[in-house]
Amino acid sequence: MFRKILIANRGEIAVRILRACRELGIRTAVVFSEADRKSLHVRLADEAYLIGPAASRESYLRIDKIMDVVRRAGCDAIHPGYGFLAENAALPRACVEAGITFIGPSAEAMEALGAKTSGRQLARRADVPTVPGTNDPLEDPQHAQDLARGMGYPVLLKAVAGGGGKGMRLVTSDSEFAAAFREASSEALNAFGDASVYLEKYLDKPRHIEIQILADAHGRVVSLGERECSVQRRHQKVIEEAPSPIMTPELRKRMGDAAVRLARAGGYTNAGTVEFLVDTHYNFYFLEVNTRLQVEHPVTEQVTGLDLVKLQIAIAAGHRLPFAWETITPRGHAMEVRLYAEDPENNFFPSPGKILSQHTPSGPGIRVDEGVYEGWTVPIDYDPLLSKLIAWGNSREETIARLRRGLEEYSITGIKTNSGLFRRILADPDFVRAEIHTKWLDELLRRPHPLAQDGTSGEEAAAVAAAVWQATHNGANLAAPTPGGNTGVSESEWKREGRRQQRERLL
Amino acid sequence: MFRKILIANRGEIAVRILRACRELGIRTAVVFSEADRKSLHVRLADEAYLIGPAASRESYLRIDKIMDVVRRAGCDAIHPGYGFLAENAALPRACVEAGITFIGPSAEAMEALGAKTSGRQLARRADVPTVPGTNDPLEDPQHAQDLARGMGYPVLLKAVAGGGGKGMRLVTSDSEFAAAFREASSEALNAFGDASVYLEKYLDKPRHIEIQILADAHGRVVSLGERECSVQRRHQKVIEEAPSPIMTPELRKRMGDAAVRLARAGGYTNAGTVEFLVDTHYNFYFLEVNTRLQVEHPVTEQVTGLDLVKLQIAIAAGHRLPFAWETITPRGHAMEVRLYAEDPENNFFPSPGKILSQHTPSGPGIRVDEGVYEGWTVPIDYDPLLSKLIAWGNSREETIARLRRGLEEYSITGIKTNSGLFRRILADPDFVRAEIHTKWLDELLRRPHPLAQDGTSGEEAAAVAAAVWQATHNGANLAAPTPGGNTGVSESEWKREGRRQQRERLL
Amino acid sequence: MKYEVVVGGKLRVVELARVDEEWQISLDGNDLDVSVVEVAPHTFSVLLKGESHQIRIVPRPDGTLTLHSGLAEYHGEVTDPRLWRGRRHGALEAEGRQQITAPMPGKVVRLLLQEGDAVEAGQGLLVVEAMKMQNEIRSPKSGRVEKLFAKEGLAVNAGDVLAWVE
Amino acid sequence: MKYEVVVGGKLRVVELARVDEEWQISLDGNDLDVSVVEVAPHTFSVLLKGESHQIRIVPRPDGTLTLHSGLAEYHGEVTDPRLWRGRRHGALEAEGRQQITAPMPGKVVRLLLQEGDAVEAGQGLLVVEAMKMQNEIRSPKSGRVEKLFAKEGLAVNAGDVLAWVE
Repeated sequence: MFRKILIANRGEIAVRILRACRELGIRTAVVFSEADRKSLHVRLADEAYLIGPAASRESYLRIDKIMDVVRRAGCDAIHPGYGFLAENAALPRACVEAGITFIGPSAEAMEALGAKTSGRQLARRADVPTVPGTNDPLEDPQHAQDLARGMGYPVLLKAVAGGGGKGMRLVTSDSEFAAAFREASSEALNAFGDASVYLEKYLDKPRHIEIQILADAHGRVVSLGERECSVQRRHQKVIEEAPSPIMTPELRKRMGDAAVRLARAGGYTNAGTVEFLVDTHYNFYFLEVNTRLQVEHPVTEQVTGLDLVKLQIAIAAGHRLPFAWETITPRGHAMEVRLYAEDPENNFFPSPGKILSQHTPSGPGIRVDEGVYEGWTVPIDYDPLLSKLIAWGNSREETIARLRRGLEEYSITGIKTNSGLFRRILADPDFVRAEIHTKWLDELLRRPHPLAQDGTSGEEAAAVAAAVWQATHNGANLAAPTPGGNTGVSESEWKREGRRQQRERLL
Repeated sequence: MFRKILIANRGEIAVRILRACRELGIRTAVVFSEADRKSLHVRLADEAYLIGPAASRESYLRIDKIMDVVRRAGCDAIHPGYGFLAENAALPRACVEAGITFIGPSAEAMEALGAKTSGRQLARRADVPTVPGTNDPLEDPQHAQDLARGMGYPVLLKAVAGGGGKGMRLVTSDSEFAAAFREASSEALNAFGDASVYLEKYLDKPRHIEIQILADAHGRVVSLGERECSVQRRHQKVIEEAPSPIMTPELRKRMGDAAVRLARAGGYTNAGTVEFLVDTHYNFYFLEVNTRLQVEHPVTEQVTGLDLVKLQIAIAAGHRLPFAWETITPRGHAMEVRLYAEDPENNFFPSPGKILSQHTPSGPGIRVDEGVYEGWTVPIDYDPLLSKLIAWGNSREETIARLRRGLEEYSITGIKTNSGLFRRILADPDFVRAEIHTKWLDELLRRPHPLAQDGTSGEEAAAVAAAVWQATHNGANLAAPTPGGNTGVSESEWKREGRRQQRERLL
Repeated sequence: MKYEVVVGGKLRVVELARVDEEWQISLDGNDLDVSVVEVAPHTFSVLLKGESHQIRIVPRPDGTLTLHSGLAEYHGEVTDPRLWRGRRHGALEAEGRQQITAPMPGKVVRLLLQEGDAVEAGQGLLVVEAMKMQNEIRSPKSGRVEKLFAKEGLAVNAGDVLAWVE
Repeated sequence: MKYEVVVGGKLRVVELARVDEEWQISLDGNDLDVSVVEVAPHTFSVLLKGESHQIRIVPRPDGTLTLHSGLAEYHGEVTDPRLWRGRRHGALEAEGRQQITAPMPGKVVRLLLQEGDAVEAGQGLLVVEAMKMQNEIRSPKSGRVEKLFAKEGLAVNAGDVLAWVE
């Protein structure tokens, strides 16, 4: 087993990993930027090393600086977490050169499975269904239309060079095809300087369901079952759960087998996730492989009882996966919400700043993987993920009730969080019936949204509290209201705090 | 199901119960004393009613005031928690009169099983083994000695009227008996005005193992397995775990059957705990029944996945226990420590006061049932239990590692807690090997105890932090050191806070 | 102290008097059976006729408040009538000159319009980057960009004025 | 600022200088590679030659400190040499007149001795009730109860002087 592991990350995932190390009796070293001296991962680690200024490309993304700390601190392994360098094959390569263990797949497996196009090619070879379509550029409109007919409408035209919806057209019937092809090509040319487009079968109301796999260095690959992550805002997961409400033992077996086949085909080791889209007829299509630990790994942990980070470490240390794990069946139901420092009432604008007070829920069935604490200033420089609230229950119904209870108890002041969004989602009848798909949340958010209210006495209590708050906290501001009338708190402590931070960053 | 439940308690158990109610969609009303206006249970409840001054006998122990709130608030059930009125049969009686459901057993079952002597009589009738001995006073020394011989030495002589070790003698051989009988009798006469003594078999290094039972109103009684609670300081449990490390399926079945027989014999309904002593030969002896929810119920919840408070409510509402629960087997291992506001370094003196900062652990396998929050002042008037830290793991070893990790992260400043005691216990080789018994902790505490240290660099860091603390927090104090030299912090904020509280209490 | 409080669209007059450690409070002229204590910064425990509410107050950059109470949320605004100087409530804000302020600290990474340009309601004015996200700041009304204080590369704080639209 | 700090039985001299927001610190005359920040009240994050320590400081009624660092605990004491007036460390405390202070707030429920009575080291002087527990306060030395400030029924705060034993 390892003596000392370097955690090349920050925030909640760095804390998550160092908790596992501590329970295993392994020393932890972390790196931190100048913006993170007071961060929770620095407080909790055994060792912490400054590696540069706030900007990630000068600190958390600098492989040279990280390898330097590994040598200085005498670490024998690196855990990359997720994000930052976690899917950068240069890091496992640097580890091999330095004789350090990378806790994750080899650089080769990462490249073979992690890149979208090579991953899809491998999937086809491993007989794993992919979304029907052409990966290759289509030049002849008539040839393209023939292919579309063969595939059956609706189809998507997508720019080969593209992303972000540019050069993309949904075609629902043959008569629309020619015009759509012209538009997509010219938009692609304008946006990316490359007119080529390809075809993909359009899935209506698909679900995002992913399979967690573990593969040891001795040839054993196992599936730990699925997670449903269909609730997404602009392609970003916000709620995940296990098991999937639509899963049957038969479908779970087929999807698990496909994921294991793919991992084998790519020579994969350690923990990974194979993402699929599942259509309304329960057909599943390979999407991509995440060659690392996922943000949402806790829901799998809560229903299997396994500690995925400990298993990652054990696999990296060369241990064998005991066979029994292959037959693990989930117990109960788990669900996770991602708490971001952002304001759902105001375009989801980010909301960094000082956490003036924090009350975190606990009690039966509640787990919080947090990266923040009261009194800490959430920096402007990184991802706004603060914490994950995870609930477990005997049924999906009990799990939702616990999550609602947990959110009701969760209180952070000083910054805004998206917890109101979850209150809305968890109360939505579609969600409660599990009638969700990857575009469901964006549709929900387009609907008008009355603020949740609990009647007259709640309003009266709020009015009274607002007056007492004004009398005790905010009296000074109103002495000089600004002309525009909409910056009444311009001199509030929030603002002053912002200035102070800014000053600190400039120093 | 109930519409609104009154929780006749405070602290962590009131919070625990209202969490269950909230998840079930049942409104909660709580009562509070003048010392508890800012307590967590008042903050979190749907309704809260002041019932009197700080002293329990003028507030939490006043059945008349509680029944008055029940009527005023329109509650249809009362949950008593543990402590206070939980085992007072007058409360279920008052509920019957008022047409309110008491969430617990009937007054009759409470009296039949809860009182020590009637409980032991019932146990004998139900063929449940009790510690061999005579319940009746022994007057003739020779007759007593014959009985002792028959039982086999060692035996205990105990004062019938007594308690607290007065009039108690351990007799290890026949030759000591006559003198010990004289001494015990005369000590009992001096202490209690009653010379009568009785005999009990002395169990060497017994374990305290208890069975959690549930009984519905339709005649079904089930056992949810055992908890081991042998780690006790002066007969007060401080660590509990499930399953017991010495348990075998066969012993579990025998003890469970005995507990179920006893509950049936007493006409018991709702949740209850049958406590046993288990000797080194795995013989078990009935001790007493706790006719309520136990402090340590979470360890059973963590290994069974059940929510005992929700089950209590369902049973009280007349629901049937589904048969499947009878066959539940524990999964993994759970352990709980009780965090008290007390100072293990100073005679375990209580340590009420203001919580200046609090960081509560979370993450995989950690549950905290808490009754306190940062900024709150722990009142002088009640039990010092602050919170319970509960860990779950796949094995006892992983559970201990998680509990240690959780304690390491747990930080409360402003008051003292007994967390250092747990650090010591969890690191003790006897404890790790599960070689524990009811007197083990008292023995451990008599041994000299070097403070746990982590080497030079920890000492240097502590020295540096102490100097910075002095420079930033405590500078004023030293300007006028007191003559005795041992009250250097007499004017610190702790003291001032103490005065403020005192003032507040006097107002 | 007397305040006008708008919560959930209703205007209420709250009068406060401090009596020892407690607040005596009347609402629209009627004395309330209420106890208000601040249990954590900006978090109040309110017992109102027996009902327990926990109100968490989050000020918004536009000077109004979001009031959280368990799973419920309210928009609110408080005015001290003694200091009243023609302040108007939300509904009227889209008239006249609009001051565009930064909703969070960040860095101006792109200007989408120039001073003097015409602008539609909802059209992007500039982009502020914070927490790895690019956030388009939009015009609340149609009109003209009267003044543009923001410059590319400028670090801004929440509430800093970025532009005027008239 | 210069402090004498006893931690784990060893006397150390710590010298502090504030440079901007950071502390420059020397230990026994040697400059330290150290960063100290207070992350929560009375809780310090200390990075010392790469090692991260979280030190939580809890003052004791006798003026010494308990220093928690993860699972480790130290006894400590800090003296400011400028203010040094013959203060002595723990080992010597049982000599001379002993001031008996309340270890916690509570109520005096019973006096076990009277002024002038002889007392043994470890013998109970009085009982203070707090948190439903009766706590016997014992004499740290053998001698005589010189003065008894406590009375039955008196509410006391932590640190209040209860008696002198000489």
